Amino acid sequence: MLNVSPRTRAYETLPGLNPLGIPAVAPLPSGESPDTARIVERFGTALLAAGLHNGQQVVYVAPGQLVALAEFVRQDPQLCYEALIDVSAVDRSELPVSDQRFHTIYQLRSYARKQHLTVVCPLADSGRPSVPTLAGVFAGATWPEREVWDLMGIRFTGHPDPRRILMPESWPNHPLQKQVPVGGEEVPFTLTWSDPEFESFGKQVLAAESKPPVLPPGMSRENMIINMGPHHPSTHGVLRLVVELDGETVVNVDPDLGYLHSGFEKTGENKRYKDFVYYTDRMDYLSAMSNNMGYCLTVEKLLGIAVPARGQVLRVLMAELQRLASHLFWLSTHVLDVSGTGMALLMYATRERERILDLFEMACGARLTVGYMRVGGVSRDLPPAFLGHLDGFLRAMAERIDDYERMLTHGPLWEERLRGVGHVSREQAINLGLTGPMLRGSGVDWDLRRDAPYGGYEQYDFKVPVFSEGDCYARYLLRMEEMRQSLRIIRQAVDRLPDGPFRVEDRKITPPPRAELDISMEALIHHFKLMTEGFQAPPGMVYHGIESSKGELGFFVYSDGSAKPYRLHVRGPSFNNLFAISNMSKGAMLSDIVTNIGSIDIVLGEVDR
Amino acid sequence: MDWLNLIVIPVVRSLVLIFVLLTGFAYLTWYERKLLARFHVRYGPNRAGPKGLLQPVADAVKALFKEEIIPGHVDKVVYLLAPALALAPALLIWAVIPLGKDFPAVADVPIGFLWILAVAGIESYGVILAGWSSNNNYSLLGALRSSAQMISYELPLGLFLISILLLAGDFSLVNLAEAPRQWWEWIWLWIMFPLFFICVLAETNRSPFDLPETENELIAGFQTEYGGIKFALFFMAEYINMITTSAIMATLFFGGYALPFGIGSEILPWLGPFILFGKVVVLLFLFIWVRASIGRPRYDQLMHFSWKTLLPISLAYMVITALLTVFLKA
Amino acid sequence: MGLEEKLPEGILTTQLETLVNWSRENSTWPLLFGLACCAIEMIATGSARHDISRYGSELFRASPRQADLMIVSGRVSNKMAPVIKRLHDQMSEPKWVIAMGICASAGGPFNNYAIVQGVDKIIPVDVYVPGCPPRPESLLYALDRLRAKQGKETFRTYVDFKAPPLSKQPDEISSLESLRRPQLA
Amino acid sequence: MAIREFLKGATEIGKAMGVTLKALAEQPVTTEYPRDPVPLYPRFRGKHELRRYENGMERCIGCMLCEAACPTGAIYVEAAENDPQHPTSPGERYATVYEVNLLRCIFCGDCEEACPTEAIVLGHDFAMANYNRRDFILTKAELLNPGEPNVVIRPE
Repeated sequence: MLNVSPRTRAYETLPGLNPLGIPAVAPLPSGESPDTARIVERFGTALLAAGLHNGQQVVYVAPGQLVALAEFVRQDPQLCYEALIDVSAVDRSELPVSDQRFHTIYQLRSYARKQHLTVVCPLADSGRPSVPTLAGVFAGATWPEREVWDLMGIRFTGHPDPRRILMPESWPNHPLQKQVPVGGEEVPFTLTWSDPEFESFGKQVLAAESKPPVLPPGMSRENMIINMGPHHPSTHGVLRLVVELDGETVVNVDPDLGYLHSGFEKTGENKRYKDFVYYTDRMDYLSAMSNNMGYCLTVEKLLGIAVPARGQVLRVLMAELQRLASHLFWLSTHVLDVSGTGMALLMYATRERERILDLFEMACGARLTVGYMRVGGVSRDLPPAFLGHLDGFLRAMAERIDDYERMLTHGPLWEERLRGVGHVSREQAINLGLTGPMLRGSGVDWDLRRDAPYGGYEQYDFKVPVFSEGDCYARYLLRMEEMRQSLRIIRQAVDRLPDGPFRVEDRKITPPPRAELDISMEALIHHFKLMTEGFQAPPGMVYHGIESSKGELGFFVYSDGSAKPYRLHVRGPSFNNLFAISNMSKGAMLSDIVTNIGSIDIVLGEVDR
Repeated sequence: MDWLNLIVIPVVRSLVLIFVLLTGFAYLTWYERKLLARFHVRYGPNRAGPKGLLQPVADAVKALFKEEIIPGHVDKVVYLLAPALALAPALLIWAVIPLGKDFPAVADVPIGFLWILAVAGIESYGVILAGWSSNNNYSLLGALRSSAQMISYELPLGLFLISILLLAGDFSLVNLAEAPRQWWEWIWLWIMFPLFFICVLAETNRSPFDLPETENELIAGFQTEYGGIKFALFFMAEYINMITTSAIMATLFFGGYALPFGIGSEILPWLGPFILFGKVVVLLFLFIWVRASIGRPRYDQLMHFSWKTLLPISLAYMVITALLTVFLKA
Repeated sequence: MGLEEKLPEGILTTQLETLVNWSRENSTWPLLFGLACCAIEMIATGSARHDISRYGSELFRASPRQADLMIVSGRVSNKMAPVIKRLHDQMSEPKWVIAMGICASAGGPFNNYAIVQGVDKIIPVDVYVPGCPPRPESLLYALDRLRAKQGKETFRTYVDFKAPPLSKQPDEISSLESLRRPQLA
Repeated sequence: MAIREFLKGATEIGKAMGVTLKALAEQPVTTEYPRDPVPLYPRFRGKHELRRYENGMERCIGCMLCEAACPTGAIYVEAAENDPQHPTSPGERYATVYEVNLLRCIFCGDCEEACPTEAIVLGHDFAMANYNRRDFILTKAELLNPGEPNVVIRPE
């Protein structure tokens, strides 16, 4: 097979990078933004570097100062970074640097001041890389740090729960380390069928492996222990919850993830930038458009390109349709969980969702995994009949939402099941790093579409619903209102849809139109280059979050200048939101766990990635 | 010819009744699937036979020819006994339900009413034993829920029945169905019908009170470890219970086999069973309609509703009925 | 198996076979079991628009003891593989498996360390469905193919099955079938 | 008070039952799939097809761009020089082997986007289920002769 994109890294041709490796940040001690200046003022030369990088505030800090820094930025009234959004790590062993193999990277958020801060912590080289845990400062760090330990092999000293989280306990390595191979097998074609290696495909039947279950820490066999999942109708996929029950009252819940771990991040490191768009579809498979958009915006930020107006509006239009579809699916599964299989609303909501999927099929040629957006715009313009169909749908939809509300909102059984269940207070929500409806349902007025606008969202007029009750009923009302607001945004997008190109005209990033191929040699060369090598991104790192239907969907790309991301990390909203399940469910009834899972609105593809 | 009246005729009647009931069960599943499908704006089964009419046959034959698994960790005797124990009471109740003027019940015992209450009480044993013998946490939880639920709802149900008894003044269902009633009696009865229906839903484990077998929480509740024909028996018990309770409700509230205002019952007495059948079908529609429209309560809320709302109401209802009976009827 | 082991051979058996196969075709209850993207399309197949209930298959059973058909809908991770194997073991015969989507069939785009490259490495698969994810109609078509297969099965010889001529002739399903169905003496 | 709430609950339940009753009167939205044709939109991406020119020449020139563009490595192409007397394709080269592994393909459409001669297209056939893993490798013969004659799809 043709070796598509050889692993030549751009640093081989780019001399004189900052010795710290990538990215280069401003030297001490000035700092560049008020926030980094404030941090430099406090920590001085104890910091390694601080400044702006790709428009983001970045602070480099040694492991010894990490906890102090975290506490400082959290408590300092001028900074007030109250939430830890994400933790990730980079293995730099394939970069031309000799020291500090691992960096851990923290994304912090200030809701009050609408600021974002990236903290990078280079670890000392040793056989067992370790860094102090931030779980004591931000409770939301617990799971992301477990994930880093599991996939990258970095120990967090003092971590309250240092188990693996995604891979099986017995897994031999930490898969995201660079020396670990991607794995998988050769794709068979007819000439390889006779190969004895391929002969065995599809004929290996293993014996069932049955191991005695391991009791999670903090549970006792005095009470009844039940295993919900990984095969359970209402865990929305393959989540496993070990539940300790006293009668029907929940004493303890321990989620066990990883049953759908598909190695997205490792795969992303071995695919060209354009190829990974299709993988993002399959991550949160209920909102493929939002995922596409988040990923493309991140790469565009790295490349420093701006999408033409029509492309932007098309993206917003599709993303909001997707939010609607995702919320409709949430509604139907939530109703299914709470009310049982016979409930007709389940079918009504999926019926309307089918119409959205039809619209997607019209525009993109696929129903679910659309792959519509591209770095630099969208893949195709709208087909002629699209807007007419959309209009019909929008008209019908507004009435349908009223119908749903008529069946549920004031229904005594529905209210009883949801009111006061799964309560999350404002402080908890921030501290646990929850995002999206989980955050807004607890009274934090934060929506990335409004507060950190991307993709042209600042031009739309919409309301961000906020409820302060923090229970499942508040989140239900919130999502219903979000559906209405999405309808509003879609109408505005249709009204303002400008003419013009739908993707950037830069031939280095988007392929030339087909008509040019026959007449222009240059276009043909660009086409060939793009299809074989893809495009190179400048070295550096970038984090970008968007408001997907489930919360903040963040992509972190660490580029070494080649055509593939050196490290790609995804901050799945469901992953962080699901962390709240044990807090929400303790002391509640067994049925409430089901309600809570539905109310968090998880998608396992995104939780496990 | 005593033995003929005592043994042969009841046996024949029972056999006919059981046959009718089993067919009724089979077509109730078809009815439910089709009707639910229409509530869901889809078609429902239509591959097996015209309009899917042979669907129940396919289900039955398939279940019959499934491999019978008895899991290693169960209590075998009880595990096998439980489905039978669940099904038997559902059939037994029919012994006392009057079908028509010329088609009296298998046994028109003077204490038909008590028979129903007594036999319905056995029902929960099948469920409890199934849950316990399965040796599975989900089954156990399902069984516990089921027993608590049945006991809680039997109380208001019993009190409502007593009120009806007070109005009718007779234990025999035949007399009950035929007893002439005044207009205010009917209205008073029908006021109570929705509450009675709620109790019946809980008693038959039907949605929205299907907590013992909630798929979304307990996999399949007490039936989790049952497959093949054993599972079919539980299925059968549930659906025959639906038919049974519908027939009882039709008898108690809607005049059983008689047409309203006494039309036609003298002219066409053989219509009785068909009229009853029609009423049962309408009531079954109600079951399915409720299933399509209303969500489930939580388990503790179900209990609260029974003890804190239904029980006081049924007590008050009984007292008022007693007073009404004394002052208006006497 | 159930009753059929005890039946004598003859015309009656053939008739009975036809009846039993017909009933199995029309009453295949799937296991309520979703993995990834394909699970969403599987749910869509059950929804009003596509309506799997027309085949009598809308009774998705959550308990493997009551299910006849396992639709492996999505990628199977290494952590999930033993669970799927176990669920398949818990289903009672006769049981069928549809590998829905390319991840379940062959690993699909996830050619990496985490995903089992085809669920047929763990359990025998009757019908593979390409598509990522397959349209609901694609799954319905697979169900049709499965029905064709069910209709050809016999009590005695599950082994000699040849697919009916639909779009192309499959190879003789030999080794896979013999692994699953014990040959009767 | 309690009674009022009770009645309010009852009316809400009544409303919910009204919605379902309204639906009972509606016509089902189901598409009877095998009997009725499935509504497909022109851009739908299904089974692959290789196209020819009107004179019967193959469009594929064996450039392997599709193989390079495929995100999952599901396409395999081997090219050879055309015989000048009996050319298979109008170009210098043609594909001797052209195979698609359907069980690795994610139907993303990158191959048709990459193809400079619009030789490979994703058709509308979605009924691809089969019994054996080996049947999912589409060879060149199958790709060139799909069930229905080559349709011109999507020269966008």
